[in-house]
Amino acid sequence: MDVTYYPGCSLESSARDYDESTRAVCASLDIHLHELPDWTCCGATSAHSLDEELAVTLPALNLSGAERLGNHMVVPCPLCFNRLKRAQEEVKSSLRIYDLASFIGQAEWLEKIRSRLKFPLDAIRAVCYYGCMANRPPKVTGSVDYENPCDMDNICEALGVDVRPWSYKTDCCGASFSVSRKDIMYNLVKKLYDKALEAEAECIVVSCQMCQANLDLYQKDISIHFKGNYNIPIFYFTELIGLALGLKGTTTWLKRHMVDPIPFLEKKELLRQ
Amino acid sequence: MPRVSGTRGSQKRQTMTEEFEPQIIAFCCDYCSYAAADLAGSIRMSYPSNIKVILVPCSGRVDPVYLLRALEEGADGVYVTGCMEGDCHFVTGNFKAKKRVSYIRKMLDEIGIEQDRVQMFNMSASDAPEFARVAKMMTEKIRALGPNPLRDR
Amino acid sequence: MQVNNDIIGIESGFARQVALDSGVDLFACYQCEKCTNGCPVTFAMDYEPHQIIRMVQLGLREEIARASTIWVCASCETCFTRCPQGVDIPKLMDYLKQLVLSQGDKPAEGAVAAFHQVFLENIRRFGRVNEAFLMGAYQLKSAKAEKRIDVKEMISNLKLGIEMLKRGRLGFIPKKTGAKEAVRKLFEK
Amino acid sequence: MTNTQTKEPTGAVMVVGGGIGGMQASIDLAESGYLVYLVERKSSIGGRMSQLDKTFPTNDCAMCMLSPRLIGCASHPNINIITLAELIGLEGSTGNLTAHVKKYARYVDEDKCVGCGICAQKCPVNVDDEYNEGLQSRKAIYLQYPQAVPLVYAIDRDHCIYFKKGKCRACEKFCKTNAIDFNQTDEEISLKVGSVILAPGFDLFKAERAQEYGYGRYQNVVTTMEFERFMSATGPSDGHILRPSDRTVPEKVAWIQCVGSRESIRNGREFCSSICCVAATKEAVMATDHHSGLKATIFYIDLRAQGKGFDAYCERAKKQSNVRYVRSMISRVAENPITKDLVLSYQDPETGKKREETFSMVVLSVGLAPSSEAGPLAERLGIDLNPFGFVKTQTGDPMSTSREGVYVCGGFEGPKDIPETVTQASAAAARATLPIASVRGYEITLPSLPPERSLFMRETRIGVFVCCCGTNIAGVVDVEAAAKYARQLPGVVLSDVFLFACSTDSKVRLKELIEEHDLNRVVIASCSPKTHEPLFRATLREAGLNAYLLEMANIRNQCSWVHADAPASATRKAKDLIRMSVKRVALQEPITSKRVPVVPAGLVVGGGLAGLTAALTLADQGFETHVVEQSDHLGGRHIDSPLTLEGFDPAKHLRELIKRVEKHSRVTVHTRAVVEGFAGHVGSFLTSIRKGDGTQVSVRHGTAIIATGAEEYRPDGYLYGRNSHVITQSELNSDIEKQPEIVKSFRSLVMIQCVGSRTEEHPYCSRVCCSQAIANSIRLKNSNPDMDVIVLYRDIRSFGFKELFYKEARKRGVIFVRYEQERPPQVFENEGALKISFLEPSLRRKVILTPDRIVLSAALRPHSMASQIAGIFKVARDDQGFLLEAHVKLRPLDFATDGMFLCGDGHSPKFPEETIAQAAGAAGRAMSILSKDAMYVGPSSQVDPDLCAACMTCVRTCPYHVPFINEDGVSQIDPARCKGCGMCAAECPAQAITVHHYTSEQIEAKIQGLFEKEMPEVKSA
Ligand SMILES: Cc1cc2nc3c(=O)[nH]c(=O)nc-3n(C[C@H](O)[C@H](O)[C@H](O)COP(=O)(O)OP(=O)(O)OC[C@H]3O[C@@H](n4cnc5c(N)ncnc54)[C@H](O)[C@@H]3O)c2cc1C
Ligand SMILES: Cc1cc2nc3c(=O)[nH]c(=O)nc-3n(C[C@H](O)[C@H](O)[C@H](O)COP(=O)(O)OP(=O)(O)OC[C@H]3O[C@@H](n4cnc5c(N)ncnc54)[C@H](O)[C@@H]3O)c2cc1C
Ligand code: SF4
Ligand code: SF4
Ligand code: SF4
Ligand code: SF4
Ligand code: SF4
Ligand code: SF4
Ligand code: SF4
Ligand code: SF4
Repeated sequence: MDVTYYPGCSLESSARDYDESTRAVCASLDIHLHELPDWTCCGATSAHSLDEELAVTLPALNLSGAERLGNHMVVPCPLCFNRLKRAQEEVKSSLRIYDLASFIGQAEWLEKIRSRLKFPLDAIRAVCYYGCMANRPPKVTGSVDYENPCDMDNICEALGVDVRPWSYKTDCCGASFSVSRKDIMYNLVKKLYDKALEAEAECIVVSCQMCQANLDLYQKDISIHFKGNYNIPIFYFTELIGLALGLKGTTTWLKRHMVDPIPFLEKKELLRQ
Repeated sequence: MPRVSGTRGSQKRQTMTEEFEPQIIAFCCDYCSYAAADLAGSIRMSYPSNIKVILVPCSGRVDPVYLLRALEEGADGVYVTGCMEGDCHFVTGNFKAKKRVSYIRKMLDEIGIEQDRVQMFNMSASDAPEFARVAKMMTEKIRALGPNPLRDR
Repeated sequence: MQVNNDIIGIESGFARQVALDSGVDLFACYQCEKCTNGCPVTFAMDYEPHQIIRMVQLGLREEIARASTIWVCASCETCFTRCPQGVDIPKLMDYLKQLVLSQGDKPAEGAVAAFHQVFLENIRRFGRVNEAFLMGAYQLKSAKAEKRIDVKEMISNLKLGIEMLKRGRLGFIPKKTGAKEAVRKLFEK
Repeated sequence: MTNTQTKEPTGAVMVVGGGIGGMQASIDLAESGYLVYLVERKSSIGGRMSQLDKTFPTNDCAMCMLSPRLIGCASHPNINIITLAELIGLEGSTGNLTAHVKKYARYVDEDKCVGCGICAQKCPVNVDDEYNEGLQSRKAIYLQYPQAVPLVYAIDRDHCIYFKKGKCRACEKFCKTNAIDFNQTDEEISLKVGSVILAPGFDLFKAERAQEYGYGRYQNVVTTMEFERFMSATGPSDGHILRPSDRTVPEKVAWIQCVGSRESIRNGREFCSSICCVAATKEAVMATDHHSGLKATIFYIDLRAQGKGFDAYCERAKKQSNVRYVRSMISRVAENPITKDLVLSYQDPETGKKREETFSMVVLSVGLAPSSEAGPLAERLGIDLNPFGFVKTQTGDPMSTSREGVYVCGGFEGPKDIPETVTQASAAAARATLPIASVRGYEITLPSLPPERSLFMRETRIGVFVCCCGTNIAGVVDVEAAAKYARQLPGVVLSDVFLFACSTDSKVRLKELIEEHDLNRVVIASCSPKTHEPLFRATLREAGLNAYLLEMANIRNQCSWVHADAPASATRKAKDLIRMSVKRVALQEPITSKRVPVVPAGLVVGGGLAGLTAALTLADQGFETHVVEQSDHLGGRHIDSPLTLEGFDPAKHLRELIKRVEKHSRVTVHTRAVVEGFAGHVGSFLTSIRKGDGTQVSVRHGTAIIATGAEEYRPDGYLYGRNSHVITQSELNSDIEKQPEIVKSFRSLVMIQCVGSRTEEHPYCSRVCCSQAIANSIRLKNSNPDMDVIVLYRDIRSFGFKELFYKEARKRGVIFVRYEQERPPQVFENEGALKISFLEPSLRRKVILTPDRIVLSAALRPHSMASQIAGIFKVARDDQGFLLEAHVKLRPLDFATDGMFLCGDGHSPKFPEETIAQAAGAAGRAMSILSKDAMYVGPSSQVDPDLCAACMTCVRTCPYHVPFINEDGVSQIDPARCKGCGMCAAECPAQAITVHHYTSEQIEAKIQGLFEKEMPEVKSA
């Protein structure tokens, strides 16, 4: 299947692991990603905060590009996804836009994942964390189960992961404050850690590079700040697919994490490469 | 164990050491408690067979004389059941009944008969469990008290 | 309660103006507090989301301009998703931020405002955001906004930057997009 | 169409839906002489109310109140209950309709099934039991609930494995009456009716749709309806409230209100469901009652307790049951996945700070929606619905649908509680029979009965019949032995055993045996007299015996079913019970119902909206009607009121009513008239009226309706009467009317709600003033959009569809600010200026305004003349002076005195559509008496004048004030008014009172019977 791929700015730098794993996973599932040529930034929170016009025109620029290509568009970054969907409403574009997790969460790919499963991840107890932007507000995202999205849960279950129910799938991690008001972000992320542990999860699976950044990059600082001792690996769901399907490069992606997941995976005897 | 029921004469011979099966009369009002008793049946609850129900239009119909008559005839216990307080179909019948029962209880006490042989309960038409509970409780209580002393007069 | 804190008179024209300009149906609000009860960042707010609405309804424009809430709102869309009356609070918050800046008022949260400004500037220059550049520019701008340099913060950011660099998660050279010019045009309008 | 119009109409009515609404309408119709087809989609009637545990605001048991209605419908000769059926089409015109009904196969023969339940015990299939909201399972062959009417099982075709796989038929094998009939097919029948009443009730909002609350995901999040089942003794946990996750008693339970109501984000849910605030209160109170340690919290937006007595009910919940009300809408429910506890965040009302609290269980107050079957039904019938799927009606005629000849009542017309439903049901019955009044009595059949045989000088010949009820009795009790034993008892000449005593063939046999053996007393030892006595009484009567010569020994419900584990003692007890009954029946006497002729005329006191509506309803149905109005004009206080929120013009409507009343040949109006004297009993009252000109008239009538209305309270405080700029809503009305320019020039105006309502001394809600404020504020905004209009309220009670107008007012910029009772707004003058200060609760800051007007929403108080009327008619009033109905829930239109009815604001404050419905309903109730030539009164009590000591005990005891001391100086009881409760007899020190059919001799015979000496000895089984 051919789809247009809009990576978004972070996937070029802080979220390279997400980008690389996405490309590898899609390739292995016969999803052909065509990166949108000359894509530009979606404007993110800052545009709509300060300039409502830019908040539409920036993503709209990309929409018109994608429309020319004709294929459905897949967006790994939920923030970009959200901005693109909003712009779509304004400019009335008919493009089908998916966020990556709900794209891969479709029955077709789940089936493929199950059939190509090499190393089931039964030993992992995890919670899936979706963050705000892939689902909210449902009017914009078109999400049906917006309070309890299940795409990642379904994917992880297909991989064999012991997915824990928890109520905090779409709680905010304070993405937009990771720079300017760290204190806020720290509070929000700490709560997520605590609730994940309460649900007896050992790691958190995410589909958003902002979430990953907040939960992973700052985990040490947050531990220090709250005098805690968190050591919770934060995986992209694509990385877990890589792990379970035995895709090349998985370890490389995982090595980019700040909270080193390698010892955790070793303990679970899940590092096969 | 051969046992004869229905004749006062033979029951007289019963001693306390034998297992004593009390005879208990329950006066149930037409609107709530009789329906609760019926419902206990519909949902197949179980309670001791010692309870014999006499239907009255309203718990307020129960003349104190009936309570005494029951004891005199040989009942080991007797109780009245009515609608929940405030729910009486005839407005005040259950209050009247309550007053009379407590009057009889006092009287019994004065002549040296255990007042717990006569009691009053309230229950709604859907409260089958309460009917069964009361039936069990009364049976146990009266069994513990032993036969009605009036029977041996 | 302080006497000088009393609200003397109300100005309903303000609310009507805000509703009209922002397109937010703020009169629909019946003050049920559902927004506030679900908002993840109330702990950092000086006014809660439902209070902001009420303040707009009562026309307390100066106090709103000084409120940090409008900057601290994380745009998480929780309130809008669940509000029984469909009041788009994050949109209202955005509108109020823009109102503050357009009036030339000093934003209550200088750092937040600075970040957004630097971010947009970054897009204007490169078409895409480069996180390394962004961080640097932000440090400068926020220091200016807050009129002080948070040395500790700078060091910790630097440390993190280096760690990320080591793991290949930070690139110094922004990738080029061919649409840079088109983006720049959007900014000029 | 002309030929159908000239054709004589049909005196039958079809009622669709067998909930409390449908049942009430059916009974009223049948009692008024019309044939009723009661069509119910499910396998039995009863509706939602059958699922409830207790009901607000009296906490009466729902089943206690429902059972008499169920049995009333089942045993009424003029009510034809058609279950598992749907109305699929309707042809013709009003008066001459043909209704096409699809009757789904039950696969159980209704005439043969005796409800023994053996089939269900044997059926291998478990199905979610919808009666228990899926919290329990039932079988594929099932009875909807234990007290179901008809008490006949049904096979659920969708789940029965015989229908799915062609094998099983276990039920058929075990059914002793051969009632199972797999050959039944769905059929279509056509019925001729004059009109149709729709009462298909409501469904509930699907709680899963409010995803944020996690219903369906979290085990301990349940709906209010599920909670009702938990509390019910027949529910899934036998009346214990247990957490679904671990079946422990929850310590802390939270209710979340308005789930799926009052919101614009989920489609079609903008209205308020009206009943859930008080329903949740009831559940919270009952829950704390069940488990004393349980802590209940209700999270809400506005507490909507606008019904009669509801505010006091909520106050009691707070004070006596410690129910905590928190005005803060919960955003989401989070679950601890390990403990399954639930975490809620809310604004602590004490501190104004957000806090988290953990609860063991959360109950969602889900909103009401029209029955899912109702939409398609309306479409098939071509009836207009409102945007939410409820039937569209007009304020002036709230029982009529858009199609002539089709009427509506209950939950399908809009969210309603039980009294509102019952009221509207009676009203719909009155309305639906208007077009067919000329053929009243044509369709009903009166059975022809043989003359009763005299008992004079005849020996007592008792027949005892012991029923096996299949194996229900015979499986436990040795029925043969019991029958044999019975034969030896004194007076018994025959005893026999029936497999099913109530089956059609048994009834025939019973009649034969009575005649053959010349029996004159009968004991049936079977099930409960509550369900089967009417049937056996009818059988006796058909056999030429008086119906009161029957006694039932309840050896099933109160013996075999409850002593199944002890068959020997069950048999012993069965014999005891039979012996007791035999002893009693020997003393039973034939009782002839007393015939009381009915005067076919009605009296209506009060000539307002209620009185005029009631009078016209009666007169249009052909009854002479007298209206007594104390003032010099008809129309009441609504005669110059402005348009209502819904756009109804009360003044115009009233003028039309007055015109019709004045022209009507059967209505006599007495204005400037007061009632001076009143005597008599139901069917025959005599009232004397003093007219304005001093003349006096006496009126004979069969029923009376009191409709004395209410008045606006003259406020005391808020500078009312001292500053001319402080006015009431009624005064604002007239200012808007008379000086629009001045009103338009106001810059700001503040309204204060609940003035004189909901206080310590007047703890009731005046119901209409919130809407009045909303209507007036919209009018003000219309005239001048720049005017600041502020409404200071305690709870906005725009229940039902009025919620939409609340929103409209907000959207027009009206600002609504809440105040607490403890901190009312302060109105004062400062340098000549009128000022008001109040606390804005969201910001917790004081606001001081200088408005042009302050408008007080003053309470409604009972009419000042009402007390005089209540005194003369000896009808009760509540402690606020409003007229008091016989039963708040089930007899909202009747006074405790038979033949007396009430309606309008005099009963409690009301909207015009409610007043109209209640007035028509009261008239409908009156008609069920007036339409008869005579009433027959059953057994009553009687005083023996020779024994009576005139001690007045009975006079004081009787709750209905029946006994009186007559000219002979002794007590006398009017059999037409006595209800036969026997309370007087129990108190009478002279033992002068006989309660017929419950005489002391009869009751004592039963006692003695249990201990009888002369009775034969019985060997143990
Ligand atoms: C949780 C809860 C608690 C409540 N507590 C109280 C309380 O304490 N006090 C109180 O006053 N009220 C209470 N109510 C409200 C009360 O239940 C309603 O007022 C009442 O049941 C309405 O009666 P109804 O006859 O209009 O409708 P229903 O009771 O719904 O009956 C409708 C009947 O019509 C049948 N039907 C539906 N569609 C068709 C069709 N197409 N053809 C044929 N038949 C059809 C249905 O099967 C049903 O039998 C409560 C409601 C809820 C949800
Ligand atoms: C102050 C107030 C404000 C209201 N405002 C609104 C509103 O804004 N919108 C709305 O929809 N509804 C409103 N209502 C409700 C509306 O008035 C009622 O729905 C309707 O008018 C009630 O009609 P009624 O016949 O019961 O009472 P009324 O219209 O009051 O008629 C009662 C009649 O009985 C007569 N009467 C009283 N005592 C005796 C006696 N002893 N003998 C003979 N005759 C007697 C009276 O003179 C009067 O004519 C209001 C009601 C009140 C009291
Ligand atoms: S949730 Fe909506 S209606 Fe409720 S207070 Fe917030 S904005 Fe107002
Ligand atoms: S969008 Fe802003 S105000 Fe709304 S919940 Fe999120 S952070 Fe709070
Ligand atoms: S009679 Fe037959 S069909 Fe009816 S309940 Fe008994 S076994 Fe079932
Ligand atoms: S045939 Fe159907 S209803 Fe009868 S027992 Fe079998 S499954 Fe149950
Ligand atoms: S306000 Fe209305 S919808 Fe909400 S809970 Fe109360 S009665 Fe129900
Ligand atoms: S009369 Fe007999 S067969 Fe009929 S229900 Fe009663 S006990 Fe059963
Ligand atoms: S203003 Fe009137 S209707 Fe509203 S709550 Fe108060 S008394 Fe009730
Ligand atoms: S039997 Fe009851 S209703 Fe009749 S007179 Fe006596 S107390 Fe009154």
